[in-house]
Formats: sequence, structure tokens, C-alpha cells
Amino acid sequence: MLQPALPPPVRETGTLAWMRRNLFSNLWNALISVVALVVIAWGVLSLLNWMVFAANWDRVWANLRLMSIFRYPIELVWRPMASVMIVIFLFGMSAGLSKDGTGRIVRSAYNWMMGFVGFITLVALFAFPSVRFLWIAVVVLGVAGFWLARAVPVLAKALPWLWIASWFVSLFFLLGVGGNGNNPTGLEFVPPNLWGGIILTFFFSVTGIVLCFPLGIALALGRQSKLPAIKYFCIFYIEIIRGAPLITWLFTASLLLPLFLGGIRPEAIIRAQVAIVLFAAAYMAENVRGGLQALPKGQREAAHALGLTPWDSMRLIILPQALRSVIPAIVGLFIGLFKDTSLITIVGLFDLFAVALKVATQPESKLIAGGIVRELFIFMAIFYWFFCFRMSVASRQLEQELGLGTR
Amino acid sequence: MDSVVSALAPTGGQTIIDISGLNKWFGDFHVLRNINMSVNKGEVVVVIGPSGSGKSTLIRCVNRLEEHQQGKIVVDDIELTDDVRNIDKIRRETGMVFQQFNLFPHLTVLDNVTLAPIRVRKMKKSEAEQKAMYYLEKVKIPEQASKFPGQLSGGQQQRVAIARALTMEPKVMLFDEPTSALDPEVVGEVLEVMVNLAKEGMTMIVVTHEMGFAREVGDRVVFMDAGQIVEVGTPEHFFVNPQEERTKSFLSKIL
Amino acid sequence: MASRTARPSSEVVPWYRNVKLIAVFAQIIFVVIVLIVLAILVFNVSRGVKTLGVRTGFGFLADRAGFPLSESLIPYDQNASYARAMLVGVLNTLKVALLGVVLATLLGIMVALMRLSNNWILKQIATVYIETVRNIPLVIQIFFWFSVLLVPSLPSGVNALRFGPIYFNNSSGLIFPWPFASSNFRHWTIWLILALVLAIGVYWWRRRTLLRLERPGNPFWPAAAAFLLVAAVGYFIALAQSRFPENLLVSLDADRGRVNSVLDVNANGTVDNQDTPYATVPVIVTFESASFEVNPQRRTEQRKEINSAFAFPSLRKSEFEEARVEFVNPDLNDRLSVHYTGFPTTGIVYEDRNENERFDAGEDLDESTGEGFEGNDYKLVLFIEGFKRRVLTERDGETRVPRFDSYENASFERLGPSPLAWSFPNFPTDKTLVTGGATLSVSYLALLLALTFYTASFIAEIVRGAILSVPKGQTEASKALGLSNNQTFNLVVFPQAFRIIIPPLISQFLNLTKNSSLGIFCSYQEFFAVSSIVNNQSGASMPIFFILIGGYLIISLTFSFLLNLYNARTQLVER
Amino acid sequence: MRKLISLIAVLAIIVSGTALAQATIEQIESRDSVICGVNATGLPGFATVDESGNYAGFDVDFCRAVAAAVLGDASKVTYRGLSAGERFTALQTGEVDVLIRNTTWTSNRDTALGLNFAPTTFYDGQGFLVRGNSGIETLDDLDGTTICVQSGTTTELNLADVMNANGLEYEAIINEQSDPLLAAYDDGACDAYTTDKSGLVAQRTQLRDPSEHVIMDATISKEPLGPSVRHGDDQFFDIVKWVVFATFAAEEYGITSENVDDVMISTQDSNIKRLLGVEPEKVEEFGLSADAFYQVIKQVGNYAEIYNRNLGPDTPFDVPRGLNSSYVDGGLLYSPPVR
Repeated sequence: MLQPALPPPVRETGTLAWMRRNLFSNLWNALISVVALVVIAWGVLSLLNWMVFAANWDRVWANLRLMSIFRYPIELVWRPMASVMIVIFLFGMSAGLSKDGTGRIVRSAYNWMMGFVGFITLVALFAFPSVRFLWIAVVVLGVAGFWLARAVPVLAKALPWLWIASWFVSLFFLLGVGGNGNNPTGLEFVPPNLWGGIILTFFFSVTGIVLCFPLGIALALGRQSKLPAIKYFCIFYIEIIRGAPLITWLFTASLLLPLFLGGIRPEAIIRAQVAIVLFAAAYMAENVRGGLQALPKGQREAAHALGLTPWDSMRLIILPQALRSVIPAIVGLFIGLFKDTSLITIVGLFDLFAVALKVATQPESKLIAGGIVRELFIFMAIFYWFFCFRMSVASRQLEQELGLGTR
Repeated sequence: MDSVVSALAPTGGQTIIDISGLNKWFGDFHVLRNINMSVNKGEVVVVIGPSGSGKSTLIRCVNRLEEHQQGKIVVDDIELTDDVRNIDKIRRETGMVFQQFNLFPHLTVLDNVTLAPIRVRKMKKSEAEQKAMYYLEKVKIPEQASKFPGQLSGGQQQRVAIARALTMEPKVMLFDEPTSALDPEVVGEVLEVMVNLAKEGMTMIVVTHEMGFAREVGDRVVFMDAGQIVEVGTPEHFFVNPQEERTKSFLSKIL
Repeated sequence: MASRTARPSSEVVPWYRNVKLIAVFAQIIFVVIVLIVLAILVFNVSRGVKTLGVRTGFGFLADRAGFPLSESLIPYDQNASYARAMLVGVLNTLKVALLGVVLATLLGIMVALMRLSNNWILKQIATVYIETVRNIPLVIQIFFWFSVLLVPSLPSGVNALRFGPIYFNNSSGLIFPWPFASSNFRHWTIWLILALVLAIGVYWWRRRTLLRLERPGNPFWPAAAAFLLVAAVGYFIALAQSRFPENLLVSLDADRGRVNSVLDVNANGTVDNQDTPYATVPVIVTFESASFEVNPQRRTEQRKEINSAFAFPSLRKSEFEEARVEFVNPDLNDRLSVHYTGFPTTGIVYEDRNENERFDAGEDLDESTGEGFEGNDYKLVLFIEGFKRRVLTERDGETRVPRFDSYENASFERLGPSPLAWSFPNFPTDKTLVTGGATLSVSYLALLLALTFYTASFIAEIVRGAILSVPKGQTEASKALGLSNNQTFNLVVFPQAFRIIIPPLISQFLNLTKNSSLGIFCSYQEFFAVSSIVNNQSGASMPIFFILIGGYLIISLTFSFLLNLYNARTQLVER
Repeated sequence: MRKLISLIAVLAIIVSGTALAQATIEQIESRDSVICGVNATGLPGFATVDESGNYAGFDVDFCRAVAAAVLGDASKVTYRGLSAGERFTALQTGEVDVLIRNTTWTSNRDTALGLNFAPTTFYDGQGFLVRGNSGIETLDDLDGTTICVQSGTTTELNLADVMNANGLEYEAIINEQSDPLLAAYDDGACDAYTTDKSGLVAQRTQLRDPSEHVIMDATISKEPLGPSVRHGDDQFFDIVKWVVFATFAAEEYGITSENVDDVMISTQDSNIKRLLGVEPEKVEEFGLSADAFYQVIKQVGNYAEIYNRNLGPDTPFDVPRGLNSSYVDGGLLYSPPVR
């Protein structure tokens, strides 16, 4: 006769039991709980009180455009928005095409993204009539991408190429080419010194991670090479770059790159981008090296034994596995890069942080007692936190999915 | 040593692997000492010996997974030198099966098997897949073709690895302790495949601890110790009437 | 290797197919390309030097810097060289990095333990802290600490927070008592060295004894005890040996509120510009009685406005015998009263309209005008009897005492010499400036706090991951052996986690050090910030680039070398 | 195909900028824009960006004046925000055509750094902000006071030099950042706050009650601020110089952007005729079109207009003209004759 399962004693379940176990398990714990609760309540209340009653959000609100696109011509705002549309559309497609484990992570990131975009659209609908249709288009395209991919699964093959192409198309839209007042067939050229704010923050970090990728892989392979000249060059490069802070490299690129190039003077944005890419490549190389080292030696040998050329075995066997295992680390690097973009203000570029500092110097902002530095800080902190936190969540999910980090 | 060398002479037929005066060092460690050996077409040579005796290193030298410092290795009339072309040719003509299988975990079984024929032999995809299925059937796992290696048992993985090597249609198969990493209950299925292969006349060099296999299939047994070939002989001769003291003590421990 | 002849080969392999030669050629080509690129860069730079007038060479380092630095660990003024300015920057970087590393590690371990604790609230606090701090750019956090938290929220100037002898405000920073080495420190140095040698000896001896006796125990404590004992005994011996120089001349200028200590080089008995400053002379200054006048005015405390507030130079209760505050205009003494917020030096003037002899809201405003009792009309005077204060002359041979508007019988007494001289901060007469003690500037604190909190969030995750990575079986095994919870953690879990923690911890330490270069965003004058100023002044961007990169590399490499040395040792000991 | 070529051309321009060998004026004409280096972080009243992304300020107006003279259109300016560290390098390497970024004219910068300074547009100098009721009026009244001063700048040195020279005692409260110092001053931590007068003016607006505070008359340093160009291109240097002089001269002659068209028709003064290009040859000697200075005044205005627009009584700053008045009003602004 099997003993039937009985419900646990009442004191083991329910809210009270939970509280006793987690908050008041002994006197010491109870004391900590009470003190902590009081401190938290006081902190949260005073922060909310400040944010709702004391803070002056008018200047932040009035400068939203400046902080989003800086001096990008307002009549051409559809162009950065077009880049957003492309990215959201592809995001939708990726989500529509994903099924398995890692796919679920893409799906949840997509849902989150659409929620965020939807929120912005709602705000735009009521407060920013000039861009409301553009934002509606973003939402529509995001959904359309999802269902299109569902309907035509063959697109999966094209997706990686579409993503790569999207970067070029975005650049094309942002920069524009061929058009001017007399020639309306092209897109009017918008020099990079007008770009800034959030679009620059995004463009800069995405470009950084995209461009540092090949260089980082090359350096990682070079560091693993049996040829001493190449190996030691790569070690030298990686260690020198990692030995000094990013800010010194930005400073170097800004001041000395024109000198190194013999009078050729790239735009400030390119100089900073070069510094970021060269810097990130060293860190990327170390991540990839981790993946390469984690790869069993037998994989390489098996590829050799089958007679694959070094190029083929690298391309087909080694890199796909090595890179897959370091995806979380690469996401981590991207988060770092995204945060580090705030340093380009040191070389006179206007990312979100720099624009916010500039907003604080406007005569109108100066007229507010105490300035609006706190409000700007809260705005920036929320912006960065929002994206970085979501990415780190995705990175952790990936880590679990790929079976890394579990021992 | 002269007696040993003479015993190594091919017993007839066409020589496909000829190793002479082979020496190899790992740093200062002399891992292969003056190895002379040749293998005839269709012959199955089983290499046994205690661990660290250089068995694996020897067969890894044959397809240049390890570089040898002195001596000569000729495979199918191609000498293994620093010449890239020769190395490539020899690798094409030899298939290798590893202790740890070394399947590519990110590719399906079918992709694992067709990869080299398509990339190296420049075979058409359909042709390669046809051939792959033929060999997968031969190792008795055609139904697993679309799975990933991680989803297979050890024995199945090792059979896929054998199929992968065979699909290149090599002239020689090298087995580097193919059953050592397997659970005892699945060792049999792998050995069965190897026995069949031997019966079909494949030239094989097998490094193994499976004495039963050596006795049943081996044409010759090579016993190595401390980087040298100690004794060579037919299985009957070797297991029943070993000549060297070292061989006797080894066999007494494992049999 | 030479004895091993090359493998004989039956045919000659063409060079382009020979794997060994291909490797050699690939390297040669690579090196040639690298050299060509380098040559182009060098050529461009040398051309740029000619056409653009860019400075090269390190000669500029000897030039006069000309700019002041507010924070320096070594003597520096604007007449010092650029090289010295850069050195000040490097030391400032180390100053923030070393303390930051220690604090971040402590905080990180604490947060990790909070996250692992079984108190739900603590766990949530730790999680929220980690997830917030590591997802916001560090530069914004530095900016936040400096421009949002510290500077506007701290009391300024005279409203400094006081905890005994410790002061804290937003213009000076954190000021606290600190011992300075006097010229007699050398008498003690020998004892310190002796103590150190002895301590190391005791450590080794104790370690070997413990090993021989096979007893558990920590050889550190006896060694520490030995050090303290010898150092303490040595201090008293050094104290007995300590002498002031014969020609030391100390003088009090009560009108200016100054105490000077100089070496009277020309032996003329008076202070003149030939005399050299002599630092760290402790002096007790006494005034038989004194008075001081101030105007009440509107002030801000904690962002709240207070009318009719007055503030005299701060005095400690132990420094005077008696004190009273009166209005200069005697008529006002009947009409108005004084409410002390800090007797006797700060308070509020009010009109006790409801006659409850207490200060009530609104009573600090004049009913007729609606304004405070402010300005010269309501001048207050502070009378004190028997003022006495201990001061220490600073690096420039000078220190400040309150400068009273009037006083009687000011005198001073020179205290005996000692190897270490304690300097206490004090408020001088000019209301606000704190002298004496040691100072941590607001910039330094902002950078230190931001770096500590940011890095600690990463360290916490490292520690937590390492502790979780110790297999549960280890805990179960040690519990089965009868070890207590604490013993399990201290003897079994933590030592194993520690090995995993060390390598990523090293990289976090290096990150913190490199991140200190963001000090430029809170105007902390570390290496990068000083280099930028030097670059701006001298235009020698090329050499400064090499100094900057080289400097950071040396700091990073030294740091990682020392830590890896330690790492290697702990790994060895563990096994 | 044409689009492809222009795409490549645009990318090439972005990557390489333009060659240094060309004369500045030719470069400006070929790219149809003047690249003007301005303050990157923003200096209230001198260079700020408003909500819709337009640059505005005193320095910015002189950028526009140069564009009006060279290209005939004041809007053809590309602004390049420069930090203090990179401003000189940017000018030396040709990244900007002209630097108009609150840069003090010093002998070292004129010689060693290879800069050529156009006439000073703003005579700045270090001054003091004190409370109106404090009774401090002259430098001597500062004896025995506490003064808030920014460190790491020449202001700190100037203060020390002047106070020592006059035998005055003072205590300095030092900080690198101006904001905390200003807060300290506002809270009564110091009796006076010192920095350049242009800065005092802007910062006074941040005090709780700006009207309680006054800027003392005393000026203890010379900080002449003006546009600068790099050595070696005299033609462009002349142009920038005379764009500034033209704004001085226009104020002196009473020409404003409003009345310039009328003046042009009615004037009998041959100086004015030459300035406005009615008699074209003098202007054309610069290599500019005859109406160059006319365009400056028409589109940007004379000095008084520029000043009042950015720093005058109708702005939050309200800086008294002081030295920055025309010489006829006792100031230092003086234009050589146009002949």
C-alpha cells in the first residue's frame, strides 16, 4: 500500500513561513531585516520625492532631440530612423526564425525591444508629432519582420548577410551621398560632425564591435601561432594596448594620428573610432584566445588528419566552435564598449554624455538654481542601465544555454 | 638489433608504408629510437606496449601530426618530407581514428562525414552524401545521419569517426587506441566494425590494448617499449612464444 | 641539438612547398611589412616635426611647469619642472589606485557574502547594487559622485561636518589628524628597520617551529607583536635622543595669527628671508583673553536657508575657559537673543516675541522688515577667557592660529621634539580655511568612491562565483567531520575559492588602476590629467605619448608582476 | 555610377580631410564651408548649442562673420568642438581653418605654437565677484579675506602675484572645478570669487540671488581673447584680421545690419565706400569679392550688435562693455583706416 502524498505542515508554507525563513530566522537576521527595510524605504521615498517634486525635468525634456540626434538636421530625421527601422526589422526576422535554445533568448530580447520601441512610440504619439509616423513605422516593421520570417523560413540563410548589409545601409542613410540642393535624387550628405547623442553612442559602439571582430580574431590566431615573429608581435600588441587605459589611446589617436599619417587628417569621429577598434581588438583577441584554448586539441588534429587545408580547418572547424563558446564574453565586451563610448567626449565628440554636459551649459539651464546636472545624470544613468542590464541578462542566458559557467 | 630488423622485413606482397631509421625527440626526450618497419598492402599491424612507449607517437608520425627529426617515412611511394604537397597527399591516403573520436560537435553526423570529401577531394555534395551513407551503413548507423555527435553514445561516435575516415577512401587506416575511451559494453561494436574492415582487405595500423583483437585480426604484432620496437611477430608466435624478456613480463601482466 | 643531423631527403623540395621554409618566409614577409609600416610612420612623424613644429625629445621635461597642482604627495610648486609635475601625477594615481584596490576588495567580499546570505533583504540589496552599478558607465558615476553627491550635498566652508577632530566639507574635503615625520624621524628609522628585520625573523622561526611541532597556528601574530614591541621601545629611545637645532627660531605674530618656525641661518635672532623654514615644531599658543566680531547673515545648511545666522571661528570646548557672545550695540542685548547651534561659535540671532526663551520658527526675521537681523547693525562679539591651542608648523615653516580682533597677553610655548609630530586640523580666524592635519580632497574622494563601488560590483561577482564553484560535497564532507559553519567556510570553502578568485581579481585591480585615468572628469590630478596639462602647456604631444603609455605599462606590469608572484605562492602553498 | 563615384569621393573626404598644401582660402572655397574651432564643452554666452542644435554665442558669431566674408553666406560654417588640449594641434594640422575658442593671446602661443592672432575681440581679465553689502570695493579691501579660486589655471597664479605685489594677505580656497567653488562662495564660504570676468558674468546667473552680487571694477590680468589662424598663410590671416576690424569700423561709423543698405547708397565717406565695396578695389586686394565686408555687416552685424546679442543687457549675462568699447567711447576697439 503506497503512502499518499500529504501537504506539508502549515508552518512550512505561506507568506509568514517564508518571512520567518528569509527575514527573521534568528535575532540577528531580524535586526538586519528591520534596519535594512527602514533604510531602503527612506532612500526610495526620498529619491522618488526628489524626482517627482523637486527635480526640474523641463530642460531635459526640451533637449531630448539634442540628446538623441544632436545637430543632425531635423528635416532629415527620417534617415537615422530608417536605420532604426532596418535594425528592428532584421531583429524581428531573427526572432521569427529562431526556434531552439539560443533562439529563445533572441525571442525574449526581441519582445523586450518591441516593448521598449512601443513605449517610445506611445510617447512620440502624444508629445512629438514630427516623428510619430516614423515610430509607428518602426513598430510595424518590427512585427512585419517577425511574421515575414515565419512565413518564409528560407530567409534564414540570408539573415547573416542581411545583418552585415544593414550596417552599411545604416551608414549610408546616416551619412547620405550624392544629393544636394540641386540634385534631389540622392541623399544629402550629413557630415559626421553633426552626428551625436544617442545615435552616435549606438553607432559608435556597434561599429567598434563589428570592426574589432576580424582584427581580434587575427590577433588571437597570431598569438597562438607557432611562428615566433608573428606570435611575439601579437603578444606585444595585445599587452601594450591592454596595459594603458582607453582614454590615453583616444588622446593619442586624437592628437597623434594625423602626425603618424603624414598630414592626412581623418575626421575626429574616425580617429576616435580607430582608437576604439584597435583597443577593443586587443580585448577581443583575449576572449577569442580563451575560446581557442578551450577547444580540444583533437579537433585540430582530426581536421589535419582528414587532409583539410589550414584555411579550411580554421574556417570550418576551429573558429565556429571557438567563437560560439565565447559569445557571452563578446556580449560582455560589447557592454563594455557601449559604456566606454562615454569617454569620447574627451576628444570633442558629442555622444550622449557630452551632449548632456553641453545642455548643462545652455543659458536657460544656467538660470535654474543649482543647475540641472542631477536631472541629466538620472536620465543618462537610466538610459545606459536599461540597455546594459538587458544585454547582460541576455549574456547570462547565453552562458547557461551554451553550458558555460556551470560547473 | 639485426634480428629485429630482419623480422621486420615484409613477408611478401607490396609495401605501402616504409619506415626506416626513424628518430624523434620531444625536447631532450628521445621518444622514438631508430624505428624500422614496413607494412604491406592489406596487412593489419597491431602495435602494443606499455603507455609512454611511443606507440601513438609512431602512428601520428605517419601522417605528420607529429614531425619526425631523423629517418624516412614513405607512404604509398610518397616520401614524407617538409614538402606541403607530399604532406597533403599522404594525409589524403591515410585515414585516422582517434582515442577521443574527435568528431566535430557543431556539425551533424552527415556533415562530419562529407566535410573532407567535399573540401579535400572536391567531390560533389550529392556524391559525397551518397558515399557517406554507404559507409554509415557499413558501420551500422545510417539512421543517425542527421543527429549531432553530442546526441550519440561513445560507441556510435567512434563508428561515425571510422566512417568519416573511410569516406575519404584511404589506402591505409591508422587507429590510435580506438576503444580506450569507451565503456566496456560498447567496445564490441567498434571492434566488430574494425574486424569487418580488416576482412575486406584494408591496410591498418592499430594501436590498441585489445589483445583479443590483436590475436584474431592482426597479421603481425609489434611490441614497443621505451621508444623502441622490442619484438615483432605473428600473433601466434608473439603470444605463444615471445622471445624477449621484456615482452614476456609485459604479457604476463596483462593476460 | 647540433649533433642531430637533418633528416636525409631523397628529393630536393622546392622552397615554396617546404613547410619549414614557408614558415620562415611568412615571418620574414610579416616582419618586413611591420618594418615598412613603422618606417612610414617614423618618416611621417619626422616630416611632421619639420612642417608642423611639433616638439620631440624629452628636453622639455626640465622646463619650469608654471602651473600649480592642488594635490601632491611630494613638495611641488609652479617653479618645479614638468618632470616633477608628471611624477606628482603618477603618485596621485598610485594614491587612489592602492587605497581603491583595498577598499574595493573589502566591499566586494562583503557584497558577495551579502548575496550568499540567507537573509532575503540583504540578498536583494546586494543584487540590486551589483546590477545597477556595473551597468552604468564609470565616467558617469565619477561625475555623479563629484557633481551630484559630494559637492552640492556636503556642507561648505564653515558648515563643515565635525566628528571630533575630523572635518568634512565640499571645498576642502576630508581633513583628519595625521602624524608627520619630523626632522628627528631619523632617530626612529633605525629602530623601525630593526623591528622589521626582527619581525621577519620571528615569522620564519615561528613558521618552522609550527611545522616541526605540527601545530596549527598563524606565525603572523607573534611577528606583529615583535614588530610593535621593538618599534614602541625604539620610539621612546628616539624621543629621548630628539633635539631641536640650536638655531631654531620660533615666533608668534598674534596680529596676523601666525606662528613661524625657521632656522636662523644668519644668527641675527629675527625672521628674515635668508632663514630657511623648519617644519613640524609643536607649539602651544595661549591668549589670556580675546574677542572677535562678526555680522550675522543668511546661510545655507543642507540646502536650507537660515536667516540671521552667525559663525565665529570654531573653537573646541577644551580650548577656552569661558566664552560669551554679546551684541556690539548694547541696546540690542535687551531686544534680541542668541540661540546657539554650536556653543559658542555658531548660532542664530532671534527676537523672542512669544517670550518662551526659545528660538521658534520665524523669530529670526525682523517683523517690521521681514528680513533677517543681518549686517553691521547686528554685529556680534565673542569674548573668550584663557584661550589655548596646540599647533604644528607646516612645510613652509608656518601655521595659523586664530587672529582675534583684540587680545591680551598672547604667548606661546614650544613643546619638546619628537620623531612623529601629530598635526590636528583647526579652524583659523578667517572663518573657513582649515589648516593642519591631512587632507583628502573632494576630487580624490569622488574618484576613490566611484572606483571602489564600480570595481567592487565586479569583485563581488568573482567572489560569489568562486564560492559557489566549490563543490557542495566539500561542505558536506567538512560538516561530516564535525567542523562548525565558520570553520567550514574559513578552512575548507574559502581557501579553495581563493585560488579561483586570485587571477580575475588581479585583472580587476589592473582595471581599477587604469580606470583611475578618468580622474580628469572630477578634476583629480592623476597621471593622465597632469599629462594633459603638460601637453597643453608645452605642446610636446609626441614625447608625452611615450611617457603616458610607458608609465601606465610600467605601473600595470609592476602591479601584475607582484600580484602574480603572490598568486604563484598561494597556488603553491595550496597544493 | 555617378552615385558610386560621389560616394567614394565623400568617403575619401571624410577619411583624408583635405591636403595641407593648398592655401586656406582655396580649401574653404572648394569645400564651400569654413571650419571653425569652438569650445567643445560649451561656454555660456560665447559658444553654446541650443535645443534645436544651432550654435550660438559671441565666438560663434565671429565664425559666421568669417564665412560671410569668404563665402558670402554666414551659415556656411562647420563647427568643430575642441577641447583645451587639442585646440592648437587641430589648428596646426589644418583640421580647423580658424580657432575662435576663448584663447588668450600670449607671446608663447604666437611664437612657439605657430599661431597668428587676429585683433582681440574680447578683452577679458581676471576679476572678482563679491557681495554687494560686503563693503569690498577695491583691491585693498580684499586684505584678510578668503577668496575662492580655481586651481591649475593662470587665475591662481595671477591672484598670488597681484596680492603679493600689493602686500595683501588672503586665504585661497582652491578647487579644480568652478561649480563647487561657486557653490562654496554662494554659501558664504569665501568673501570673493575670482576668475575671468567673462566667466564671472556667466556664473553669476547660477547664484541663488544674482542681484546681491557685484563684479568689482578691478581687473588683475590681461586676457585678450580673439581668433587665431596658423602661421604661414598671410592672405587668410589678413582676411580674418580685417573681418574683425570691419565689425569695429562698422560700429564706429554707425553702420548696422539694419541700415547698411541705406548707408551704402547715401554715404559720402570714402572710408565707408571702400569698406562696403562701393569702391571695390580695396576689398578685392584681399582676394575676396567686393561685397565681402558688406556681407559681414549685413548678415552678422557690427561689433555692438554681436556683443549685445550674446552678452548685452537683454541676455542673462549683461556684461558691461568696459574695455570692449570702441575707442571713441574710451574702449580699446580701434580699426585702422581702410585705404
